[in-house]
Amino acid sequence: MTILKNRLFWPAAILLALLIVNVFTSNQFITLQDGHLFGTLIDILRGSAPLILVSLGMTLVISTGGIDLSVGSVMAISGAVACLLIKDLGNQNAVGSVLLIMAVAIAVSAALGLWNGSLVAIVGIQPIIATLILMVAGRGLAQLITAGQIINVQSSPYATIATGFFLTLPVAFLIALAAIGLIAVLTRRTALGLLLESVGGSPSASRLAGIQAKRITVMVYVVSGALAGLAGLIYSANIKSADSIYAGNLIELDAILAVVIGGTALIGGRFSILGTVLGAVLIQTLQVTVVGIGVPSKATLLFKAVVVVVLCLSQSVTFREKVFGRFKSRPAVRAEVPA
Amino acid sequence: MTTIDATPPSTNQKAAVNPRRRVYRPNTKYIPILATLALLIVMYVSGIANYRNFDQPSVVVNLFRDNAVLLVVTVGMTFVILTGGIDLSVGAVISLTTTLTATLLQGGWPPLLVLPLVLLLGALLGAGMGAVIHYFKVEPFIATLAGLFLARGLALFINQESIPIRDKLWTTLSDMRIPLGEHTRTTPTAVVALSAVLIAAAVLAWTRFGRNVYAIGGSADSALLMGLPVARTRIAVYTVSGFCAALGGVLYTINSTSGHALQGSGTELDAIASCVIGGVLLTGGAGYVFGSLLGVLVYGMIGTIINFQGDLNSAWTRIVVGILLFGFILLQRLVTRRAR
Amino acid sequence: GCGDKGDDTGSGGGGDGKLVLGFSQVGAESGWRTANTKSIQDAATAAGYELKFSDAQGKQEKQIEAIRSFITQKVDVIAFSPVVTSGWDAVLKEAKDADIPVILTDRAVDSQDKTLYKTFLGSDFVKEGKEAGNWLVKQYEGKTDPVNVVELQGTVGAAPAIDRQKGFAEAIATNPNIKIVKSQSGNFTRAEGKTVMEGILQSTPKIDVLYAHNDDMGLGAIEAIEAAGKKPGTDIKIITVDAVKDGMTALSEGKINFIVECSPLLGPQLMDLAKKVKAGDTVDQRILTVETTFTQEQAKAALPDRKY
Amino acid sequence: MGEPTTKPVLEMTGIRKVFPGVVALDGVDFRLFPGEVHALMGENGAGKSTLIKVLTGVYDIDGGDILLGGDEVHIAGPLAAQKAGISTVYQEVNLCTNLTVAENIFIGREPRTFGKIRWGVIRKRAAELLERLDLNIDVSAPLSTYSLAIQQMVAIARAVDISARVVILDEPTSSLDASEVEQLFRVMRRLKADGVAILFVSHFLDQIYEISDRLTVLRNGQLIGEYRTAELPQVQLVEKMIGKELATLEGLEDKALRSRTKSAAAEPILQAKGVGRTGAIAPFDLTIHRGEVVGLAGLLGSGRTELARLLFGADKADTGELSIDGKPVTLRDPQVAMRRGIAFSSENRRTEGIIGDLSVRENIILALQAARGWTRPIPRRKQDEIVEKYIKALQIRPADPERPVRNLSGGNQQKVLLARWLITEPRLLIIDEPTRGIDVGAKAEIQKLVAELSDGGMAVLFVSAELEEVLRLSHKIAVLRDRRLIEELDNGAGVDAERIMQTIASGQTASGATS
Ligand SMILES: Nc1ncnc2c1ncn2[C@@H]1O[C@H](COP(=O)(O)OP(=O)(O)OP(=O)(O)O)[C@@H](O)[C@H]1O
Ligand SMILES: Nc1ncnc2c1ncn2[C@@H]1O[C@H](COP(=O)(O)OP(=O)(O)OP(=O)(O)O)[C@@H](O)[C@H]1O
Ligand SMILES: [Mg+2]
Ligand SMILES: [Mg+2]
Repeated sequence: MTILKNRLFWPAAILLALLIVNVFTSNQFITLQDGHLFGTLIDILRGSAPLILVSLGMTLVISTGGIDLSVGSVMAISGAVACLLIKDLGNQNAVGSVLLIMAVAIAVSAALGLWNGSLVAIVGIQPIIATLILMVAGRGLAQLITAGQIINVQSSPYATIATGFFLTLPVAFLIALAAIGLIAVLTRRTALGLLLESVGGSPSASRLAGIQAKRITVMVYVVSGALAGLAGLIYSANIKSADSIYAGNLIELDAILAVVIGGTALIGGRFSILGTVLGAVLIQTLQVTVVGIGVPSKATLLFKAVVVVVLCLSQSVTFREKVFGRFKSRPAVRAEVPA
Repeated sequence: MTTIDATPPSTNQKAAVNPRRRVYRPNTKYIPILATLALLIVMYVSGIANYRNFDQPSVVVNLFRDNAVLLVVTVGMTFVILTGGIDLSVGAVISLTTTLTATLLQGGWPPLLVLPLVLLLGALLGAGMGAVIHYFKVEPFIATLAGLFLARGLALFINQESIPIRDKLWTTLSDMRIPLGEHTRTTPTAVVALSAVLIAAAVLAWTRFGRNVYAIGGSADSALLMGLPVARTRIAVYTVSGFCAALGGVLYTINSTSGHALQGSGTELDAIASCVIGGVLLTGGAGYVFGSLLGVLVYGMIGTIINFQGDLNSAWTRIVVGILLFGFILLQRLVTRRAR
Repeated sequence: GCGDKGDDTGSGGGGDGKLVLGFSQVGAESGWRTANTKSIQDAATAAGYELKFSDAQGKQEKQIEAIRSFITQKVDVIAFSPVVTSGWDAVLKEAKDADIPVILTDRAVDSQDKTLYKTFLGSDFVKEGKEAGNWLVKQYEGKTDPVNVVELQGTVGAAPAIDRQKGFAEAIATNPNIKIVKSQSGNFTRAEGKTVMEGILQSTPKIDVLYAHNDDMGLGAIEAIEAAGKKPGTDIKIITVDAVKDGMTALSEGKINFIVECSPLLGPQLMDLAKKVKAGDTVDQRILTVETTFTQEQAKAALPDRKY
Repeated sequence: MGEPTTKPVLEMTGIRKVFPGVVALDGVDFRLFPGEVHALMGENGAGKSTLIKVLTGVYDIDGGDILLGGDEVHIAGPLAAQKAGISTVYQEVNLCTNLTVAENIFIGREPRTFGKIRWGVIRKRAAELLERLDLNIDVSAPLSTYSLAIQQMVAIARAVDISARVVILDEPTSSLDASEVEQLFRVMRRLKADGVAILFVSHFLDQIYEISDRLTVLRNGQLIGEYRTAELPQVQLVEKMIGKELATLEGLEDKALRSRTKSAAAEPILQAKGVGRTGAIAPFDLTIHRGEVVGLAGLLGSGRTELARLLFGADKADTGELSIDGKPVTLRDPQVAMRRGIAFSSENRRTEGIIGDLSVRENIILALQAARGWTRPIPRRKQDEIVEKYIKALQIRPADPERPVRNLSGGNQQKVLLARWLITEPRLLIIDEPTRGIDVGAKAEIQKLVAELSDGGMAVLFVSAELEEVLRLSHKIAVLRDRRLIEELDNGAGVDAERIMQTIASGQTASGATS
């Protein structure tokens, strides 16, 4: 009974249902092949890594009552920077150089996050507009970096972060796991989580409680930028090329959706890391399921709409009460107020 | 209340100039709007200074014509945002409206039936989302995102292709020009859009519904405890937004005499951005439709300047849009902060 | 009956007597498109024209806005690649009333009034789909085994996606053995091409042929096929459209079997036409771009001079 | 004050309301007669506000009946309640601060012609209405520009202007000072004479005895009884409310604390010289020593809150110099003040105090945690220890540290706030209306606590609308008038409420000449 009341029960149930559908539609749901795990489930885990990363950052931003629309553009920039640098390497397979380049790309992304954070916290621009600026201009920057073309790289260490396997598990998923762990520790083992929730819950009360909301806000956007950058690397490593136009296109919407499904309110305050991860995996699974059961492309959006409707209704306490509550005993019917 | 005599405080109330009266300040609530307007004019003037033919009246006229759809949608969005909500479905409702209108007209339905039908559909969709948001306490973001998927999904399901409209009424409206001056004419779409702004402004300023919108945006809990019709109002704003989006869709079909399931995609973000640029607070409760109008015009002006510039490739187009937007917002902040 | 505006159109836009061409591009949705833009910009410079370029970011309303802006700016010639086929009558009429000739590039419009534009320069998406289908039909001529085809569509609702699907379907209808078993949108992108192909590989037991609406999705799919332990081009035959450099490389490496070209290099042809229509010369209503198809051998030969 | 002869206008029987984990109301009966003022009494968390919210349909009831004018009714919500003739001021000021004062009074029932709101009429009538409450403010300014006390008056104005048969006032006087309370009572008496039934909640026993005819006592969600005010001595009332012998409440005895002597030769902690802020408070000088309790006295809107905020850096001063421990500082930010050992608890607990979503524990440790920085979390065990200690010391109920603070009763939220600042062990504690909405027992505890802390060396700046409280606790009293500090008095013999009111009254000429 208490499980049923948990906010995350219904998303989890829908995720499970979708996974079960996939067990039937796929040739291999999960098997061991070429020394690593393989199958639809693994595809889902691997494919959801970028979205998980972006959604993690988004969760923190949203918990302060903000929003970050620029994540997609940051992904594009990060991938473009990395591919541009890797392409010019003498030996594209030099692990050290590739790692260094990835660090540079993430640093660039973090700097972009710093820009966002400063606009929000110091200049005082509403987050949606502050990050919209980078959303628009950032993609232009990415296109400028790649000259509007797709930059191909042939670097196996780079490709590994997206397509490689370690201990039979996909590296991309392991990276996502590490990020989840890091963010969880960062927010729940320190006091950061509390301070974030407090800033999101009531900025004015937080200020009077002596919380340095500005510093925290800036930090959150930096983290979001860095995570988006990492997601951009995985995205581009997956196709071994930098696609400045489509990388991260519309991912902000999916990320926000994942956060909301995970039980974090858009107005800020309480947030749930686990919920967000669940939301992100759910969205990815939905994507895969659409292909798996062969929903015709023109009906894909309708199918998604139905799932999202079911999801948001099932998460609504009042809806459940109204639909299932009829079976509960209710107090005797009372007359209406005389007008 | 046994010790203190209440006389002293009441005596000073009768003083000629009430000493307790708060310091009078000029009407600060209009400063953001005035600042935005001033900056818009600065933008326009610098356009004239820099570009050939920018001083043509058609530049201004086209600003309203080209942004008629966005303007109408933004008006609806303003209502929603003022209550502290958000409506992501507007772009998709445009898609659905244009597709449906074009399909029905192609199928030979009478235009005077199609028009109210699609408008009603938009309003109903909005009302449905509003009801879900209010009664089931679903986040507006997620409810209207589902609305987005649903509306665009339906549109694509009905017809993926771009459908021409050859109906007489539509083509007549599309070709119709309303003379404004010697060489300037405008279209009915622009007139409809401007009327929408005026009506919305009047509704927000002078009707109970309008004031309830602001109250809910200020604090929905308080509004409820004050005995305001929160449910009705909240559903109504999403209905208004859905209606406006459908009206925007109709204007779209008139503007382009065609319908297509991808038309209007991304309009939601433009509309939200326009509201916010115009000084409407996303948290609700503060802002004006005229602000949103200015927001749309700023957006349009940026586009116009880029078109006149004419030597930017796609990458630079985006960057320059970003820079102009940034410059504008920054100046707006500085001006309003000074003035306060 | 709109009024008679355009009393001073003769003066042209440019103060220095250069021909002014207003070009409204669909957007920058692919490398193909960027190459197209670049070709036009370069050709304009080479021809000494002043180019007013505008990017519509895939939105019809922006394109209409740009064309109106060109009219206000009094350019000499307007050219544009329409985002969608219908809905241009009104704005084209405005251009006509202002006496500005219009050239369509790359994509057609379905206007009934053919006098609204001077000419249409570009490829025919339906024809591209047909070429792809015809090649496939020829490959399996005389064989009786069923052929399972997977189709990776472009963006749902986009004109090239619809037409390439249509043309292909028409062509393969001649052979009932060839069946499309899965058809999903990969949004014209590499990443989605890859993820969608991953899913299809997992859920479809036997795939003989992959038809992708552009090279990028095909290239993404190749990654997925390789990851699944299959050989692209051999285990699964691959047909794509566009012939950008990366695609041609894969074709020459044997990972793709056939590419239908869709050339973005319209610039020189466009400048030529612009000059003609400005001068009032008559031009053909329909001018096809010089395009071809490539097999693996042809690709090897053509690859060294491929610029985009 | 006649015995009700008519039938009750409102009758509630066997009302039960359960929140997850708490039975807020358990079989409560309540009657309200026309033309009476009926006080609802009980400790913090007894269920008073809940009973009111049940009555106005904010909460659904889990059991019991409500009869209005003899008919059984189901009230769906505040709107329905208003239509049924019940007009309410809820405990936390529930107005829309983004709207103007006038609008807050009239929203939902604006006078209109052809659907168009008549703004001129609204402004005029609002001004008149507030005038009757002796409040002279610009009604077309947003409500947010006014202090909480004014907002409370506006809420009252709204409620009494709605023509209703039942008027409910849940702690309307919690931050009003004597004269405003007097105005309110005048209005209440008039309503009463018109046959309106008034339900009144207050923790000030004096007020209860002054205005109410009958009273109902609740304890722990249960009905203790209904009494005629005149027949129930104060001592017995308190006993019924807290369920204990009065002996444990010696702190209630007036003047128990004030004879304390200030430790001599205490060094100053904070010195303000000419500190001020345009539009808020005129430049003032003030010195606060170690172990000293400085009280701020003044009327509504006299600038007490504004003064306190400047000393914490909640607002930035634009003139003057401030030094702490003799060293000059600029308080750009509350953080700076906190680092110097200053703490400030705002009068506006709902928007500037509690963070509703967070638990009691999190709210309590928040300031301490902020001071330590996010990298040094307070170990959970330590948190639990501190929180448990203060829940006990301040009698926070329910004593569940993991409950969201939003679900606590108003008085208990106030205690949580107080705890938040006490645990930071500040050297100067600035508390603005700390006893707002706190019941008699707890108030005495808090006063005792303040006295103890100052004995232990902590300096306290104490702001309260209740003059007696200021007098009882302070060593020194700063008197404000019209946003100007007009006098500093050492609290000793000869200083009493009358003397201070005189200062305020006579200050009129002084400020009239200088301003
Ligand atoms: N929304 C809620 N959810 C859960 N518990 C609640 C809620 N509202 C009130 N309570 C609980 O119900 C009890 C009664 O609270 P109520 O607010 O009625 O007290 P009160 O008598 O008004 O106290 P005070 O004098 O402090 O205002 C308290 O224990 C409180 O914690
Ligand atoms: N006529 C007025 N009377 C009282 N306050 C006013 C008046 N006009 C404006 N105000 C506002 O009310 C506030 C009064 O200041 P402040 O809150 O410091 O006073 P206070 O003495 O603490 O009174 P309160 O008991 O209301 O808290 C200021 O924010 C001021 O803007
Ligand atoms: Mg209460
Ligand atoms: Mg105060």
